[in-house]
Amino acid sequence: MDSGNTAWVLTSAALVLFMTPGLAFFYAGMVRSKNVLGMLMQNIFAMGIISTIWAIVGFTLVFGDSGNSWIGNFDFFMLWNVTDLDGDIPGMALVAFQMMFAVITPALITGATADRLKFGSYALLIAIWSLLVYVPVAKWVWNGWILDMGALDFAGGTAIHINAGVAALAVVLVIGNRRGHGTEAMPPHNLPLTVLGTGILWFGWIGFNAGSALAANGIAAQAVVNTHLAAATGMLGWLIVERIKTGHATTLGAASGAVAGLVAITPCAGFVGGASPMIIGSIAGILCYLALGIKEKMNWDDSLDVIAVHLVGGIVGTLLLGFFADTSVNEDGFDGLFYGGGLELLKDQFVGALFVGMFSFVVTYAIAFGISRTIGLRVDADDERIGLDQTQHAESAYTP
Amino acid sequence: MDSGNTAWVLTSAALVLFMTPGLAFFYAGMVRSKNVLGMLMQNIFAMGIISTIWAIVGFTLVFGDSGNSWIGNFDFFMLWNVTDLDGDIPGMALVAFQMMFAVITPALITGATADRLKFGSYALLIAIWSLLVYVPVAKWVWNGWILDMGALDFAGGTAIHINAGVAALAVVLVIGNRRGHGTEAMPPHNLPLTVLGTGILWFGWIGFNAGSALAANGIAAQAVVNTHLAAATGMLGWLIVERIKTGHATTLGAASGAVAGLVAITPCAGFVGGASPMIIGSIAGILCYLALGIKEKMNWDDSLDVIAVHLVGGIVGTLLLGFFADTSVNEDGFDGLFYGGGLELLKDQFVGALFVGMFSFVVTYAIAFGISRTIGLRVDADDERIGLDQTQHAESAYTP
Amino acid sequence: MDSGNTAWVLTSAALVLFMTPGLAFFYAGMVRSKNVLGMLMQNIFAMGIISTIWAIVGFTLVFGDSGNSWIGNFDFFMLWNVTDLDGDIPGMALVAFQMMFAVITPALITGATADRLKFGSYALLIAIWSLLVYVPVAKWVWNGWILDMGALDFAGGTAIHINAGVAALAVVLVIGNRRGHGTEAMPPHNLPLTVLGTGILWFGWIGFNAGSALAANGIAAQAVVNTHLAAATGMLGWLIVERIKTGHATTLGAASGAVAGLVAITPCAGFVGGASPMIIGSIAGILCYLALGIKEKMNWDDSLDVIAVHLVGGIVGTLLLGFFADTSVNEDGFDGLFYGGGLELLKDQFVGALFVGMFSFVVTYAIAFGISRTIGLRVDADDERIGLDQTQHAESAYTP
Amino acid sequence: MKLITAVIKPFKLDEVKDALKSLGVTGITVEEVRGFGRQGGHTETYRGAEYQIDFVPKVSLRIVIDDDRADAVVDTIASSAATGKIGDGKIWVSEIDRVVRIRTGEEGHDAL
Amino acid sequence: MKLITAVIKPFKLDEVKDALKSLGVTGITVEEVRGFGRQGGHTETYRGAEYQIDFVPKVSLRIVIDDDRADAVVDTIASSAATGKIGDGKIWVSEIDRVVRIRTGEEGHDAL
Amino acid sequence: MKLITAVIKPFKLDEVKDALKSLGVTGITVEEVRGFGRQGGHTETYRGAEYQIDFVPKVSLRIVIDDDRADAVVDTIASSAATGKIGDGKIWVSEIDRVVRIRTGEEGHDAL
Ligand SMILES: Nc1ncnc2c1ncn2[C@@H]1O[C@H](COP(=O)(O)OP(=O)(O)O)[C@@H](O)[C@H]1O
Ligand SMILES: Nc1ncnc2c1ncn2[C@@H]1O[C@H](COP(=O)(O)OP(=O)(O)O)[C@@H](O)[C@H]1O
Ligand SMILES: Nc1ncnc2c1ncn2[C@@H]1O[C@H](COP(=O)(O)OP(=O)(O)O)[C@@H](O)[C@H]1O
Repeated sequence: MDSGNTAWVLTSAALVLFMTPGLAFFYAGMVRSKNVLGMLMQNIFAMGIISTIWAIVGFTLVFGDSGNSWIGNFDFFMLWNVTDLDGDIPGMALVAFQMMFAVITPALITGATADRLKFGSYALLIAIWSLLVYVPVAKWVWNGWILDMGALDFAGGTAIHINAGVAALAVVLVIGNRRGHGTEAMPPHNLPLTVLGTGILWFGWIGFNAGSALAANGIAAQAVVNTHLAAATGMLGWLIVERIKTGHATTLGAASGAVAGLVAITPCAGFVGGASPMIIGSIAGILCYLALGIKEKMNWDDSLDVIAVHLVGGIVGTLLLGFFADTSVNEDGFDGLFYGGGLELLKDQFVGALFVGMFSFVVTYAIAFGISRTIGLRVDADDERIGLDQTQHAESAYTP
Repeated sequence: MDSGNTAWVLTSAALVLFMTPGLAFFYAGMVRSKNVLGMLMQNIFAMGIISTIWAIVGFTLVFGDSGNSWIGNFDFFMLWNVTDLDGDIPGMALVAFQMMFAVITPALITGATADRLKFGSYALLIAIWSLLVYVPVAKWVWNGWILDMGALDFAGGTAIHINAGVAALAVVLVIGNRRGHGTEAMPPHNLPLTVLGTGILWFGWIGFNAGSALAANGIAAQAVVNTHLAAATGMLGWLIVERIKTGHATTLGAASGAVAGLVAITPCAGFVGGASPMIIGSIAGILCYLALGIKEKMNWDDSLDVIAVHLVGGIVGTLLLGFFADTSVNEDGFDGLFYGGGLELLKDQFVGALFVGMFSFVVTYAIAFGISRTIGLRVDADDERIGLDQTQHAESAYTP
Repeated sequence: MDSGNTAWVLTSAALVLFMTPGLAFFYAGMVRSKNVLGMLMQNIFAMGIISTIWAIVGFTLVFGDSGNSWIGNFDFFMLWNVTDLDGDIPGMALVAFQMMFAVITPALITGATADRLKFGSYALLIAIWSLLVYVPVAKWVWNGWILDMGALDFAGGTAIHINAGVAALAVVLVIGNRRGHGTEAMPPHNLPLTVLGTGILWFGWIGFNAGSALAANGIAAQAVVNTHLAAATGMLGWLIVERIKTGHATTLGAASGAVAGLVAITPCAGFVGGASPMIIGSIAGILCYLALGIKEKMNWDDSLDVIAVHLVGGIVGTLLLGFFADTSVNEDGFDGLFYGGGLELLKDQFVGALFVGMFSFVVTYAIAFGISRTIGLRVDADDERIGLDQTQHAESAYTP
Repeated sequence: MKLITAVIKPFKLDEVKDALKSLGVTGITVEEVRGFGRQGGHTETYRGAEYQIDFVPKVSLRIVIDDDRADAVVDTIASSAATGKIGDGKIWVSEIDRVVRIRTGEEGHDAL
Repeated sequence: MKLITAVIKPFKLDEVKDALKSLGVTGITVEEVRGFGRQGGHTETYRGAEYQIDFVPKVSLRIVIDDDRADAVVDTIASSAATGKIGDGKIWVSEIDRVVRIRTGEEGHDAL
Repeated sequence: MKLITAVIKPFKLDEVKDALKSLGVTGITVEEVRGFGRQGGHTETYRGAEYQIDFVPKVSLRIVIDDDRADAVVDTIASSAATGKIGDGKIWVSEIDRVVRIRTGEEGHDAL
């Protein structure tokens, strides 16, 4: 066992753990003050329920060596026998690191469905989603047929961002728009909280991406640099377009652009080098900004822009990897179009992304629809007016 | 010297350092807006005064090799000769890591005594307490007779949580209840701050518990997983009881339950495996919730529930270790009742906890009583009405 | 390649990354509520623009092996060939770690110029400053003539704090005082944000200083202890003088004193041991407090005291190293006056600091003056009255 | 000259403001308030303890207006702020002796 | 119809509200305010600089009530808000021409 | 007895307070408000969407004062709050029937 690699993976697990509170604040700053706790709670609660599910059956269904490429077996049920995976790092380090990924993925959805989910139904939604959507997708991408096919996803562009982005859209289609959407102004109630969340996310994302090397080596170091540069250039790209289009570079724009860059570099982090992260980041910043218009056009109330940032950002990164992947950076990868690898990788990236997107959409829609038609997924009109904090949690965020 | 183990212990020290600001926010969100800075300051100030005391005499009195099991010698006075401890990790790494523990322990007390301590007297209280209570207890538990007796405390269930929890009770008994306690509503002024504090605590606790392995190995990885799962199930346990009893799952409940789980797993983190952390966490979440009633019944104004969360949580973890300890996880431990070790460990756990509790109570009461009768420990009625921010620190937390 | 050292440097890079959001909150809590986003944005934006510049030309101009001691060459332009630096740690780890330093240095200036910079002009200012001031100074101090001369700067007392502190003064002299300075009260709008920033800075500074060892070894561990103790004693020193002078120990004082101690220990962190960090920290806490009067006397509106904290703190640390440096702690250093090294080191420290200070002042003044006379550096009177949030970013920090 | 004060539900503010704008009202002063009334409050839960919160967030508007337009303003507020549900709020009208526009020193009708 | 305005110490709000409730008052509108008065302010310290803060946090209440009950309301507030210490605040009463309940359009006594 | 209400620009508060203090005014109650008026609002941008924000931050002052000093107070506020730019705000004056000092129960002139 290598203590340095173990130290890095454990550190990375802690960093990724911290991202879910970061995401909670990133989103909570943007909602209206009557829904702050509702948003924080949905995210924090994911840390409770998803971690538990992951330990009981999630991990084993992804990493249990079933011999097939669709779903794992029960070898590691309840985390039994995980020490069998001990090698360069302890098996438990892999459990810890992957558990944090499982937690944050469904939490991403809460940005799209802000201000209108019943808490109990939300809890059920993400629990089922984690098992029926996240677990199989994670298996395919990191330990199954999508990997075998030749598609690359260093830290979760497809498995996490495309997956959660599509799921967010599916749930929005089931629950509909917020009351007052399009007529009332719903400006962010506390942007410093959003900036705080951005800072925490950016910090944690270093562990998210570079921890995925599962070692403290040159690839991890490259991933740190790539991650940071994509965030930086994502911010610049977004702000430039924003300033041209609206006349102002906004704080929320800086935050959003950085996150867009981080999303896009996620699949690429350990496979690209040189100036590539800056190109990927700035393209993501620009395209994600432009993608903000989609929800307007479609009249989807994707309240805090999960589609524009995570779905579009995830697609951008996943596909650009088909151009920028470079085996001189990481010999376990493949060369992309610009590095002499032809169209092969791009095609595999596309197929993987498409399949995951379709699967996630159909299954998520079915789950959300099922809950909606039985116990109900959306709060009633009065509760929505009063806000989630009071009606779902019997609390006030701020008391004078 | 092993660079990987060193990296992990230094990282863990940083993580634990961050917990004290985290605790400051966890508590500060719950007080009324006129006492926010008072609460933040009490916690931040512990980082100043206790660190200094620790470097001068604290460390040496715990780790100086006196040959007896009651108190260390002065070999490392002023951190001289610490390089003598260099081994697998540098001696200074142990100093750093342990220093952060010494800081946060007295800071835990501030939750019980919220809104009514004179700042100067508080400073004196924790300085004396650190020397007369924390230092001997830390010596006994980690480097003295309680350890020798056979009691286990991986990261401080007895030395930190039971110790601070009992001390909190003793100080509350000396200073009495807040003015208006039981008649005025005193709801939390800013729950997002409490959630922020929870996120930081949870994040830092990874270092707190897994750093206690003093190495980046399988035990550390197990401790990361155990810590996270206990927090997760502590949250679930608390929320389920809360929802049954009050009809709502609250954000503050989620935060409190997670902390309860973290407290309970602290003594167990490197000694248990499999599903044990989930059982320990959920029992802690449930019992700590139920323990909230104690202060009501006794009319103790333990303002932010240090007794229910830290004292009860610490006892739960310390005793459950007597059942769940498993030498197949960590051969330096012992087997608990459920793993064929009989009642031996449980008995030792009980004796250690009881003795520390009694010692801490008596000495803390004496210190608080002494200060109270001389320079005074509590602000006067007018200052309490106006609030600590203005009267103790001549500041306002928020200015329009 | 050593995985433990790599893990520690990558962890440290992440910690330093987190410091810039920390600094953003440290400052943003102190401004008036109409300028919160302006302050946050200036800091966050530095993460975007400076990182990008650093990756393109900054790193290579500092670390490209030009053979001269004034400026690097273009070997690592666009981060090409960085793997040539692979050794004990990957070259990319050095890039990552140093990039975070490059980001935070110009961000320090924003405290002095609070509430009155045009955003676009600010962006230009720091971009040019980074190239014309930071890059050469970093080269001289860490890889050039100041190092060769025999001056020591472990983590940036001269290169970062003196440099940014002097630059802050130069920009203030160009732009002038805030409207209402000296007549209107401008109390901090949200001190909890400042405390949060302090917590993050303190946490991150562990990586800043101890990461500068570029290894997880005894020197890194010593640097962790030194850093923490200097912060602790800086707080105590500041609070004691403050309490004597004003009758109160304030929360902002605790935060400021801790930062003063952190600044002062920065150049010393890996070169001193024993009680030295406590002496250095407390002297810094006291002197930085006393230095608050300078701006009053000179009528400089150094709004959030960058001069008193960073410039004075940086000078204190840089010069005290001439007394306290100890080769028994780090054989790559020199002995200071108190450790038998005579006046040699003190003289070198003084020369390095003086030269960097003069260079930074002249060049920064020229840049700021140039921008001021062309596109303008300061917002107009109305925009200043309304605040940066609305006029520069078309946003509100808080919405009811 | 009349002073019209209205206490309404917060989410109705935009609608009321737009209605008043259409009516030609040129100035409104608004503040966040809390109201106790028939609507009743709600219960909050903190660590098992339940608190009765009697006050509900409301928004208060103040409008100074010429006597002859006062009734129209009251009616406009009443209709645009109504949801028909308890807690919609109140409007009250009182007499003003003097109004001054600070910028110009104009008084009375010209000050509005 | 009268409008009673009171400015009181914040921590007295619950007590005053309960006293008014017992008196049968069915509505109160409350806001956080800051008061300057004989009580004087306090000094705040920021990095060595001392600021005089003249304003003290207070709570303001507004109650619309029938003429014949106005005095009872004033007396109740005065007695329940008093601590006897400087800064207890003021109560003032003015005349109201018209009151409307938004929900129903009721006016005058029925609107309360 | 008169009640003087003024709505002013926030950054003018200190100046107005000092001017009133010099005039011998012994009490002021202040609150943060938002104003809609000729000054117009501003546009805010959130992720590409532009919102028109019609309300501008203002500060409102209330002063209860003897009849004979009311005009002096109005004039003092008007001159000290003026910048000459749009949005300086309004002052209005109304009649008060009764004033009570809570601490002592004093009424009328003595209550101030
Ligand atoms: N007598 C009153 N004086 C002042 N404000 C009142 C009065 N009665 C009600 N209000 C205000 O109007 C709001 C709505 O009143 P409420 O009685 O709850 O509903 P409704 O107006 O539909 O009868 C209250 O929250 C309070 O702010
Ligand atoms: N003339 C006044 N007009 C308006 N509000 C006043 C007036 N005088 C006092 N107040 C309000 O009453 C509060 C208490 O007044 P103060 O003079 O401090 O004490 P007391 O009421 O005990 O004499 C003040 O803070 C202010 O809000
Ligand atoms: N008729 C009115 N009733 C109540 N408040 C008003 C009225 N007109 C203006 N105000 C208040 O005065 C502020 C300034 O008014 P505005 O028309 O913008 O400028 P000016 O007073 O310079 O003409 C507004 O923001 C609003 O708060």
